[in-house]
Amino acid sequence: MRDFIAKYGTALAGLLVFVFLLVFARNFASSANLLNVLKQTSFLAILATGFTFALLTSELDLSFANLASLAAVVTGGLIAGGTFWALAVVAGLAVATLGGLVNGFLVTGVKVPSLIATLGTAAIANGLTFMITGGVAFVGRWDPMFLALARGELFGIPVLVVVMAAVVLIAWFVTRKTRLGTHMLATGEAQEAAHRAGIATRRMKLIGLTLSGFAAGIAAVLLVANLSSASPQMAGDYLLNGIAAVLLGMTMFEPGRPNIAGTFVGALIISMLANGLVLLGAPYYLQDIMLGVIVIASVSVSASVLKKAAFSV
Amino acid sequence: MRDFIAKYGTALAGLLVFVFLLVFARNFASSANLLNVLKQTSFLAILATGFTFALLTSELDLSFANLASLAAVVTGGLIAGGTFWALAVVAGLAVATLGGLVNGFLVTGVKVPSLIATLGTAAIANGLTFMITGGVAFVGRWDPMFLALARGELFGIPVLVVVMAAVVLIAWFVTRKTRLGTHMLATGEAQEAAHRAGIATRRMKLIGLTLSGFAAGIAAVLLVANLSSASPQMAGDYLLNGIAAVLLGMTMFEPGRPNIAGTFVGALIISMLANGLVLLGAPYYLQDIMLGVIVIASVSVSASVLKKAAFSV
Amino acid sequence: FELGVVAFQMSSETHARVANAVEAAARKKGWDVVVLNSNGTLQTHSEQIENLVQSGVDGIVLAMSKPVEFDAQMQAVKDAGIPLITVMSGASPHALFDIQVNEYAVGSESALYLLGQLGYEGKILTDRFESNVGTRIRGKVLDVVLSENQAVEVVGSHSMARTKSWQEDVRNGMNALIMQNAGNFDGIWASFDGQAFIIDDLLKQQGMQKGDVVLVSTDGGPETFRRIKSPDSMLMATVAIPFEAMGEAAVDAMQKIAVEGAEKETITSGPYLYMSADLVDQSNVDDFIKE
Amino acid sequence: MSDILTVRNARKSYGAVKALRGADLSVAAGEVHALCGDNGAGKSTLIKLVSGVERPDEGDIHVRGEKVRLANPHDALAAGIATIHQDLGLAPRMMIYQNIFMGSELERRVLGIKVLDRAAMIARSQDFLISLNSVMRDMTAKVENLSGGQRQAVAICRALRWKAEIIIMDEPTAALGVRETEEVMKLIRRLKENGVTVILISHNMHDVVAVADRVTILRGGRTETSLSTDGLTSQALSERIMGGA
Amino acid sequence: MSDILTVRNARKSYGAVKALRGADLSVAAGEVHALCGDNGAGKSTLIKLVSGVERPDEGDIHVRGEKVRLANPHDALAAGIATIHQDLGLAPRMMIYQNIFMGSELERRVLGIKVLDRAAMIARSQDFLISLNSVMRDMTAKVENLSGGQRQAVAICRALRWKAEIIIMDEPTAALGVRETEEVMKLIRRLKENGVTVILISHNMHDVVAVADRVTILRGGRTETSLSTDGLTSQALSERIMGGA
Ligand SMILES: Nc1ncnc2c1ncn2[C@@H]1O[C@H](COP(=O)(O)OP(=O)(O)OP(=O)(O)O)[C@@H](O)[C@H]1O
Ligand SMILES: Nc1ncnc2c1ncn2[C@@H]1O[C@H](COP(=O)(O)OP(=O)(O)OP(=O)(O)O)[C@@H](O)[C@H]1O
Ligand SMILES: [Mg+2]
Ligand SMILES: [Mg+2]
Repeated sequence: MRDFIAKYGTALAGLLVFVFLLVFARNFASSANLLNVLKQTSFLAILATGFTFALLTSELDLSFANLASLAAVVTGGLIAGGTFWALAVVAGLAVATLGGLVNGFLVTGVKVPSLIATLGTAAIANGLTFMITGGVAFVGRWDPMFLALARGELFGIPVLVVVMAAVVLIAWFVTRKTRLGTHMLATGEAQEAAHRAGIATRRMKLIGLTLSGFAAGIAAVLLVANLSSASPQMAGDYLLNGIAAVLLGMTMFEPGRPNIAGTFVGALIISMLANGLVLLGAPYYLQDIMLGVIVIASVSVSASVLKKAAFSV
Repeated sequence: MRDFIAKYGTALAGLLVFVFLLVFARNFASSANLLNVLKQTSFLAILATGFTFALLTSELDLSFANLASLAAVVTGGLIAGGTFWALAVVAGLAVATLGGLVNGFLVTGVKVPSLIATLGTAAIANGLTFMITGGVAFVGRWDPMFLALARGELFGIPVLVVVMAAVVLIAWFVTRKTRLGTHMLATGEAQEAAHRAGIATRRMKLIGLTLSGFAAGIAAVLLVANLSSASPQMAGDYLLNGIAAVLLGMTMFEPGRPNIAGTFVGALIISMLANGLVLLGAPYYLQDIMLGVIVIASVSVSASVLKKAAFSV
Repeated sequence: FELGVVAFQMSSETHARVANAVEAAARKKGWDVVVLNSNGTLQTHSEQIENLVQSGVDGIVLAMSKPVEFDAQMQAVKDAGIPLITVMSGASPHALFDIQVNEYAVGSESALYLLGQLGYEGKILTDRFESNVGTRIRGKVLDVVLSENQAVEVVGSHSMARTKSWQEDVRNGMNALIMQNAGNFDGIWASFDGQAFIIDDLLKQQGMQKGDVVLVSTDGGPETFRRIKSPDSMLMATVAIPFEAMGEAAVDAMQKIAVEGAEKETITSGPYLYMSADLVDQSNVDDFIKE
Repeated sequence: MSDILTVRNARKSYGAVKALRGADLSVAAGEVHALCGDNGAGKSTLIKLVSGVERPDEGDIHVRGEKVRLANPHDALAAGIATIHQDLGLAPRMMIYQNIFMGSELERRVLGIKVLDRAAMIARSQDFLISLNSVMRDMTAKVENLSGGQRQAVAICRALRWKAEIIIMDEPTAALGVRETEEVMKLIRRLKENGVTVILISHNMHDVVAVADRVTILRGGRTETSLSTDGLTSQALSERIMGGA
Repeated sequence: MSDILTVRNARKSYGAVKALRGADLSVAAGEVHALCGDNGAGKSTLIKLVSGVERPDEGDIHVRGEKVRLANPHDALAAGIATIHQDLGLAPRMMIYQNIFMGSELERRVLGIKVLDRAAMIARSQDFLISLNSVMRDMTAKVENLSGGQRQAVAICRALRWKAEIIIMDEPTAALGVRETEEVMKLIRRLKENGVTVILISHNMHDVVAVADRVTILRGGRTETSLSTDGLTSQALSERIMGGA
């Protein structure tokens, strides 16, 4: 029983909020709105999935939001400059992935602690977005094919939702079902032990941080397509929300350990709250307050039965 | 030698930057400007000192910047509403300290991981600042006695510098020379071992997080007095800079461990850069890029000689 | 009647002023109002518009929104049959109209006032903010004006690098410039009043008197007017943008069109409802100070 | 001799695992009492109850005849019980003297303010280690850089430092060399001479027979028996532990 | 017999501490070779060089007559050397079977994609543990919840898993009970029968004399001597280690 609450307490709290919104928030239950929530979750879920990979190897990535902003202005700038959209997308993905790779190199090669290395690359990426844009957004009415990346549908399901599902499922599969995932986990759980067991722990960390950058690139491209514009800091606010989603997730399913299923539910809870509170007509400042209260409260449920605070981030 | 670089590498890098600015930045070397840099350091140094206390007990505080903003609008709002300034100052300090205490209670009592608990209180504090202000700053011509808290001088030394020196020195003394500091350190280094040695580890964490809130209160009052205005999020950007200062500090003097001397030098490096780049006439985005580069570069110097990455945050 | 209001970034005082005015005016009419803050994040803004559409409000007002970026969302608003009015956002085919002052005109007013005070000759410092459309336009117009008046030289320039703790950023940056160029500048151009207040305080601490340097900026508001009038402030003039009046106008128009069923054309025929932004200096400041 | 410590019918489960299913322990004042049993028999768990690290699900603990509630390690230390745990006892990145004096740092007054007395702690740490015949000289070395046996010595010094009436050692010599093990055996005898009660957990039957007055044998979370070591050979004790039931 | 592993004149310093000052080791193929010495003599350090955890400052390592460079543990495992370290060998919050198969997980193919074979790993972990006479049944229990001896058993299984030609055990029985220690001794003999070379570090002279063919004694980072255990008593060996120089 304790075990059950420890594992599913946060998810249950999320379910309670969901039911509450179903009953009390006008229109929340409409299928259009629920689909909306899913679409809105996609950016956060993808970014947080990347962060989960980094954290799984016990490295923090504080740069993913700014790398996403950078990738966004690169993609947007190229498209605005007339580059064929597919090339621009590849460039955006490449920039973010390269950023992740640089993080990985700094951490595993130069041995800069990830907190510092990624704080540093975050600052650099932020400066670069302003250098590229001069603070002005790239906007335009772009190739419909490109915009369809975020606004289109595939077999009646929004592309955003399809991409999110693919990212989350593949990530889940890799972390839970493959040797790579196990090696990343072992690296994060006990680096020295993993190293002595012959696991290439540095490579695992490099992969974790690079995947975080790659995910930032995917989210960036979707953001640009969704808004048909790119501006500096456009993904900046996702930093804290992304971390919150992963931490919420760490209280579920595998308490104390970053895990993809938890991250996804965490992202879902955060978007659902943002949506539900608007439908409830709460003033904006109450939304922040409620978000804080609900996050703390739902984690309390599972935390209170975990004997030791099993979080060592 | 290795040991020397590991301990002083970052400080040396900071010194290099200092010399560079002395030579190339017009007016950087003027005593008025150097005093200015010190004054500008004060807010960051005080906030980061608080964060150092929390981190010393191995808990993160992501709420200190928003708690500072909240304390600022409480102080500013009360003064603008006609309350005697000293009372308003006490109220501001109390609000921030209470916020820290709530963090401490959530972490040690409810056992919510500090990253989540403080992210939650940060959101709540942010909502409250908007609730109090409606987004509009409190501005006005306030009691000169109050403004003197930030703008006055004591024996020819700016009050800001005096307050900062007092906070930093007391914090240094407590962490290095007292039993309390040793118990906080032991709690952070090896919680279970400290607990078994009879140390009240929970109380240490509570104290660490509360001190972080208290420091946020001091910084908030000084900020309000310095700007004679109070607005929501006015301390928001100090979050990442404060963390950066502490992390920079962790590469100095006691590598891998949060320490007050390092935090102070870290804060000094960050403010010196911001000031120097303006004097050099560098475009604003270079400030971020340079900060990132210098943070990474200086940490690399000491990290490269530390065999294992001794950072476990 | 239920009104949804989204301000792009409440921590920018001007956004908050518009949103607060809309809210106050709507409440006076007895409407329900939901006010949202997008925190300056594009995606959040788009989601909030979508969420408002889902919640089935009867009308939407957007403050400092972006018609090109949020084209899809604004279209969704229109498709849902919800009347949409934007404030200081730019024209959208999906909105009834945009309530606007002409930022280019605003920029030229303050720039020309500054140069006029200096006699088109001298040295100035500038404090800019590139991340906001309005302030950026003002800066560009200043540059155009300066390019035609080469006798005025910019000896130091600071750009806000922060969006949250910008106050300390401005104070530190401008303090450094003021000291670096002590006695070597005649005017300061600030991109918005919040910057000007901080600069004003810095100059005051240097022991300056009104008229020693010419400080101009843009936005307007009680504190600005008080300073313009005050003998110990360096602030000489601002261009007062009627944020409160714009908010009220949005509600009035919503009332006429959505409640009373009037045609949009009875309010304005084009995509804009222009309001006037007045240059305020000591000569007319008393007209703006309300008791 | 009167009992200084008794545990009656202690039960403790971790989830589905029943670590203790009714364990008893009676330790007389001034004796050296050994606790033996297979791996997983529950020895460390029983010790955790007595040292305040864990609370029993059921069962009473009496110290000097009085029933006590040991809510945390601090309570146990205050009741005069110091413990050397099998694991997790040290802070690896802290210095030797800091580890030895952890939780009971020495202070001196400077201008009326209490300040850590580093010099005194270093000097006294050195004394403690010399009494164990250790060759460590740099008291400011970090514990993570010590060899397995050196760490064990530091942990023993911490327990000595408390000047407790009851000292519990959970496999103190497991990592120790021949020479160092002999020193610990001597130390235990010395402690006994000074009237300290010692509870020793060990898998080394030679040591147990050599130093202990009585032995309590645990099996599967229950107390199997408690017997005197008078005339007991290590061989016989081994068989007692392995055979039984 | 030819030497399967030789170390010549190995030196290793940690800052000012000279852990090894010229240590030699020659291990013949198929023998059980014990490594003895005081705490801090350098035994674990020597083992770290051979297992690729640390690089020597000076000195050569030869495996099967060929000079090798063991840059990391993976190299050592690839060269057929598996090691049970004195510490840090396990991931406490991972499960028993995950620890045993760490770094060499079993996979199966599903639709052509390699997927972890959890069932097989659990079954084979169980087999390994049964062969050590361990009573642990739940292979998905977390290692942090195991008793000291149970952990040791898991570490031993990991090393067995590699099917290495040389298995190094750094104090494998330190935490083990009487019964479990006997099983490890049996296991070492069984390994030897199967042609595996075993290097054993132990402070228990009875065990060393009982199971080892040769003993190398380290003192102060240098090899003191290397001798056969034929006719050697544990008492004599103890004296050899303590006396000397
Ligand atoms: N925190 C825990 N969670 C779950 N099970 C535990 C925990 N601590 C101990 N156990 C289990 O309780 C039983 C007794 O463990 P204990 O550590 O007391 O044994 P022990 O007698 O000290 O053994 P050893 O001689 O190996 O040290 C073991 O089966 C162990 O797996
Ligand atoms: N990482 C390190 N940093 C500094 N000194 C070290 C380090 N590792 C080992 N030493 C020192 O090197 C010497 C040899 O240590 P080692 O662990 O090899 O001894 P050992 O023979 O295995 O002893 P034990 O029997 O206690 O396990 C010791 O004095 C130890 O303090
Ligand atoms: Mg035990
Ligand atoms: Mg060793």
